[in-house]
Amino acid sequence: MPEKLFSQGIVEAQAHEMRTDPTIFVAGEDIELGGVFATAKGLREEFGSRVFNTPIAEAAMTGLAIGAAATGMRPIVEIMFMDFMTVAMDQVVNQMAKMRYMFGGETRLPLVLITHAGAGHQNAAQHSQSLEAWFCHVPGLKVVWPSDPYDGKGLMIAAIRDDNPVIYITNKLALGTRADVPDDAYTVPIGKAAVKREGEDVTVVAVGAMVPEAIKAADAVAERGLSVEVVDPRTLSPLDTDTIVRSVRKTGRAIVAHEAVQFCGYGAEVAAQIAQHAFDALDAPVLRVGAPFSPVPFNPNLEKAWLPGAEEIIASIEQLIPTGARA
Amino acid sequence: MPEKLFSQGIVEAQAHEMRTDPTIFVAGEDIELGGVFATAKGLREEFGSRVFNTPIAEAAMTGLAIGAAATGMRPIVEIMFMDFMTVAMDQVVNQMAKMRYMFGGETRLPLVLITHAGAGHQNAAQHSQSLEAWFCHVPGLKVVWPSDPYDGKGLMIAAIRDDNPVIYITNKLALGTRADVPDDAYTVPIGKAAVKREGEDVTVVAVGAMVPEAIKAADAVAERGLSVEVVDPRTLSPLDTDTIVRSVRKTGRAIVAHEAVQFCGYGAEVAAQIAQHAFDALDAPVLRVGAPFSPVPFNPNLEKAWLPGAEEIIASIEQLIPTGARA
Amino acid sequence: MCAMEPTEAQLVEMFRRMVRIREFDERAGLLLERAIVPGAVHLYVGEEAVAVGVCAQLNDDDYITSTHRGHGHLIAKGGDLGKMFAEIYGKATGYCHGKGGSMHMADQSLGILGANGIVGAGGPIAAGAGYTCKFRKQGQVTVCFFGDGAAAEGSMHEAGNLAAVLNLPVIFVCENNLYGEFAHVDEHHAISDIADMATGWGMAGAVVDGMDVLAVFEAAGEAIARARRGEGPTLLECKTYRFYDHLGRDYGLTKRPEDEIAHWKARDPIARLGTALAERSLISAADQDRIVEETRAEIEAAIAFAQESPEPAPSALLEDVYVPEPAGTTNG
Amino acid sequence: MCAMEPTEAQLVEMFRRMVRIREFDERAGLLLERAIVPGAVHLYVGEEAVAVGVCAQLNDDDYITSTHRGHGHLIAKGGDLGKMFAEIYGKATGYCHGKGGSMHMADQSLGILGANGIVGAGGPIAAGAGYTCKFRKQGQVTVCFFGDGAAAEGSMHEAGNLAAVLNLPVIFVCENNLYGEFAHVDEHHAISDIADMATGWGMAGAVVDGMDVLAVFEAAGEAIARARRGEGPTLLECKTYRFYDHLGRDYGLTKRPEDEIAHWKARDPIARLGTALAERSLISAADQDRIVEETRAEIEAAIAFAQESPEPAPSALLEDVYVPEPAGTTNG
Ligand SMILES: Cc1ncc(C[n+]2csc(CCOP(=O)(O)OP(=O)(O)O)c2C)c(N)n1
Ligand SMILES: Cc1ncc(C[n+]2csc(CCOP(=O)(O)OP(=O)(O)O)c2C)c(N)n1
Ligand SMILES: [Mg+2]
Ligand SMILES: [Mg+2]
Repeated sequence: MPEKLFSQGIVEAQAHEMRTDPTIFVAGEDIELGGVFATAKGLREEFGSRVFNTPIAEAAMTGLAIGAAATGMRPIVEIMFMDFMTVAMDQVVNQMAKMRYMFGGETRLPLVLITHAGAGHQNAAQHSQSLEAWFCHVPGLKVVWPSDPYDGKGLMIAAIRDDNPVIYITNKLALGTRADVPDDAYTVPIGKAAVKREGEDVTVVAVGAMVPEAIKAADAVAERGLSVEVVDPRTLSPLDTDTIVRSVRKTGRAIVAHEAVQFCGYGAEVAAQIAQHAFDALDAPVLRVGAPFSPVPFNPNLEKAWLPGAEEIIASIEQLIPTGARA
Repeated sequence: MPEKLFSQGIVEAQAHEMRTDPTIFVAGEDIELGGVFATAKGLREEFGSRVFNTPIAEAAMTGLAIGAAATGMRPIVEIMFMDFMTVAMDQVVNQMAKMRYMFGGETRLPLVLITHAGAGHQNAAQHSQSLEAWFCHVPGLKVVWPSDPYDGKGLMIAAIRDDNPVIYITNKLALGTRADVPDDAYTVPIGKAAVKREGEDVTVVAVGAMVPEAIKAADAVAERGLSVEVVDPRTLSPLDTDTIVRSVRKTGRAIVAHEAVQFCGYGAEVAAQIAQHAFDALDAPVLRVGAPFSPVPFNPNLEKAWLPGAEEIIASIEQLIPTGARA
Repeated sequence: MCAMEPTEAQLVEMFRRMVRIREFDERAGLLLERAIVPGAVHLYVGEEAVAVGVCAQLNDDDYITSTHRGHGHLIAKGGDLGKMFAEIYGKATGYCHGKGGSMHMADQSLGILGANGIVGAGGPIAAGAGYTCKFRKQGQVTVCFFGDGAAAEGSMHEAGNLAAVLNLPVIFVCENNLYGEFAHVDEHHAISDIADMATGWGMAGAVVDGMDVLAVFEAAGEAIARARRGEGPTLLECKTYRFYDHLGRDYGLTKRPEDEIAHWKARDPIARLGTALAERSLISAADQDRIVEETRAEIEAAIAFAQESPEPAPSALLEDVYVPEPAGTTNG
Repeated sequence: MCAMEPTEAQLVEMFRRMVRIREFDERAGLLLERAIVPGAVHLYVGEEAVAVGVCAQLNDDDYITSTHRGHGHLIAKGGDLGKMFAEIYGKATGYCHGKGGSMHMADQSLGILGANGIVGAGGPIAAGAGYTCKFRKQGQVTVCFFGDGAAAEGSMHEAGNLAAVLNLPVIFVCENNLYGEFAHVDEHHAISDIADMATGWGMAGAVVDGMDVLAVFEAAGEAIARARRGEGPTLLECKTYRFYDHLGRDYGLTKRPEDEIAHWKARDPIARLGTALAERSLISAADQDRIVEETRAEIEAAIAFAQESPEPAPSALLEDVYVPEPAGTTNG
């Protein structure tokens, strides 16, 4: 399997679907150049006017997707930074998510809104947020967040083929990572979590960029003889609770990790579900790893301190299973 | 103490503060008529041009509050239905919440954004939402939601006096309820939960309109000899975790109830915190009562089925302590 | 339908549809007042010429987006009265199977993409439907109805600008009824003609007498024809007036000046067309009365249908959130 | 400062400030290119006449809102170069104590309400500051700088409309530099003059040569004087050009036409004012060179200050989220 950039897999997914379905179009700010995160690189060259720039108007861009989808197209629209979703919230939440239900099931909106989240590039408070929890709180939306290039391509194809509006989130820094990605089309099913690493002692449920961090943490504590299971929900909504609960029932301990601010973050939902559905199997409280309660600072050291990662996950593992406490 | 409408207490709070602080103004759609929920009734008559209508432009209205607050005013702006906050999300989340931090602590934004939430009036999917969880996920905002007229007045005065942006949420249906409210000015402190009813067997943490429902539930199960403690956070952010955890440590059982959709709702955070911080004291899993995963339907029967309330809280209590299971 | 001069048949049909809207909303207002139907109902009475004049130029496969004050748009585009009343009653046979109510009716088969409870939100969606029209190259167009108050929302500006840049076949029809909720349009805008926003959006703009269905028909016809030819969007402002209050017949929150109401009622669009039709000997006064009677019968039948219709099944609560239905309940 | 004709002192000061912006951003661009400073830096080089011409008409107690391309606005309004570079370096001595960076500088003491990373978001905030100005009745005004691309955002429309309705002393200054990110203004708008949006907002609109600081000074002076007199807002479009790429000096994503760049560089606002000043014998070429040299020294001193300044303390991470500081950490 050829090694590819995460972003390249996303491009391939769109190109593959566009070749067979003429109703797909791709729109966004500077998308003709491939988008500033390169997730549409080369599409303009191959697909011409089906890939087009829009004015800087996130509400209208989202409405463009909605209205086009409601009338038979399958739009893919990019909202560059996830922070800019704020400009489009009415369209996403009151229109896109509700039209089908509100109109009695007569409307369908097969569209993908792709957006890029996360800190770590010193772009400060308004270009670094991870706001996935908001969208998961809204019935009618599906929310996916692939953590590696393979899932990135497969989930994009699944999202395009899905007849519902799908919010497709990437982590900006992850887009520059590489891994083996097949050339042909394949799907990663929406609604299925993946066990990214098997283990026995503690389950780490990790979202997006925290998946590789959790794996790093697992490697690190493996030296202590601890075996960590890493579960990646991949689809945040609807959540595959079964896979998570099954894992925690096996390990008896759980940590939920995401980059977003911890308070009222997605991890709260996962933790609450684990604490409820695996209550009798838990040997320790469910811990959460997430960002502290502040906007993202610009200064690189502060930003690094803000960003959760392997270190914080390891600390949580230590808290659950102190060194020496284990036979 | 005279009995007053919930909305009247909110009016009095504003009037009281406006009499001594000329920098306070009140703006909103049709606010000169008192606002469609009457929370500004009579203010125009007393305060003239300090109470003024705006065009229908929630982003600009929110920016009006931000820019005015940053330059020395203490604005109160109404975003009529909480669903319309979606139109103003960038201003609320990227501007209002972050300016102080992002600018190194040199800005202060003493403003109140008042908005009205909740279903039950057959206004369907776009006029019925409770979106408090979103705002609690955003550092830099304070979020309050009083559940009775006394707290309503006291929290409004506290919100106006607070030097931070405060999102003040009411439940639309509650605004028409009455209770004793003092004529003079008093504050209910931001950041302090209230035990609205003491009990020994199970703690119900209830938000907004679910507080009276929890009390109803408590009354109902009292006949079975069960004693329910009802805790009202009042301030959703920052959350008074101590009061909640203390209660649950006493009762050993907890239910978290709110009207919002359960998945990724505010209750997830509360449940996760209880499950973590009262882990050893819990006799049963923490249960949540919230709306099911759908938009709010129009049909009154469906809407009633959608709405959580005393019935669901009672069912959860029964689940935690089945009839007959108790000595 | 796209000639500038309406045919006789069109004239008669326009008269009939205006009457249908009038009678429908008179009854809907009463039903709300008597608390027979739940929720909120915004009446289109007085504004009939706008929806009817515009929609008379549309085909079934053209699209419209509608507003909270949307009954008139639906009826003008051919909506089914029974399904409408059933929806207002919240019944299973309603347009949205009881889940939308008065403010959220849609009929995909007629290109009615849906009424909207969020002021200004239809603009972006109309741009999207306009994109589909452009893509298909079959001369379809999209009409976006919106209010004078809505013109202050950023979403309308974004949509107008986007439609102009992408040269989409979208007609933005502003129903300037002098009020946004209870505030006069002068409290919403510093301009006297919303049509002037066209200058900033980069499209043609025009003001038309929204109480004169023939004027609306003509102006809409031109704009729609241009759009069909690929010559881009238009902003058409129709000056009109709602005879009743913002919500229902009399919400009681405030009163508009009596002379203002009288001034506009004197220009009642139905009476006006009726007079013209009688003068041209197209429909006599007696025939007009007959149309009103027939319409009333239609309305009563529709209401009866609504009343007799079943409530939605309890299982409907969790249906149609997604497609296809997920196996179990999603996310609890 | 609000006469139409600039005084000699004003002319010299405008020249100096334009040079200061130029030299500042030339160095900032290099620092970014060499990865000496983190984050994103948007250069104002080429557009100096806009900020300087406008701000020369402002007092310290007037307000401005700024954009992601904000260094020029800060310097024009009197910003401190040391605090600016320190902020770009992320140091504790910077304007935001290292928490904002290039895109988020503010100076409340100079009425600089803050640069903004969200395109179009400054509009509503400027309206709010304008409300304060109106409330105080002391002739203060607020200037909102925004880009041609930003003019497509709904927030700008809402703000313009609101400012007109409330008759606020706000001057909306559109810096039309022909591009929004990498796309030409024609891909953002169907109109050739953003100033035409004033028609829809309901305020005066004017186009001015943004490469001519004297023209900007004059047009801004008129608009500001009107605002100070309580005659409401204005939209002023300044036609200008950025000599470098959207982000940094050369982002490498796309190239603008060479002849376009040459055309605009030939109208370099600093050279242009320099020539005029030399012709009027106000500042000789030699003295101009001296000003540039002095400015460079200032810049180097500011950079040295930034470099030598300390990093923020780790404790800063959780400070200044709220006021006053909460006792412990809020919400974990
Ligand atoms: C975003 C948003 N803000 C406010 C409202 C409340 N609201 C409902 S109708 C209305 C007035 C709309 O005025 P206009 O657009 O002129 O339409 P009209 O009612 O006159 O037909 C308002 C403010 C809303 N539904 N949505
Ligand atoms: C709401 C929002 N959408 C998109 C962006 C990404 N972005 C940053 S600058 C820019 C271009 C802005 O163009 P313009 O307003 O003309 O300002 P200029 O950069 O030319 O000074 C864009 C699209 C953003 N920061 N905010
Ligand atoms: Mg109106
Ligand atoms: Mg530009």
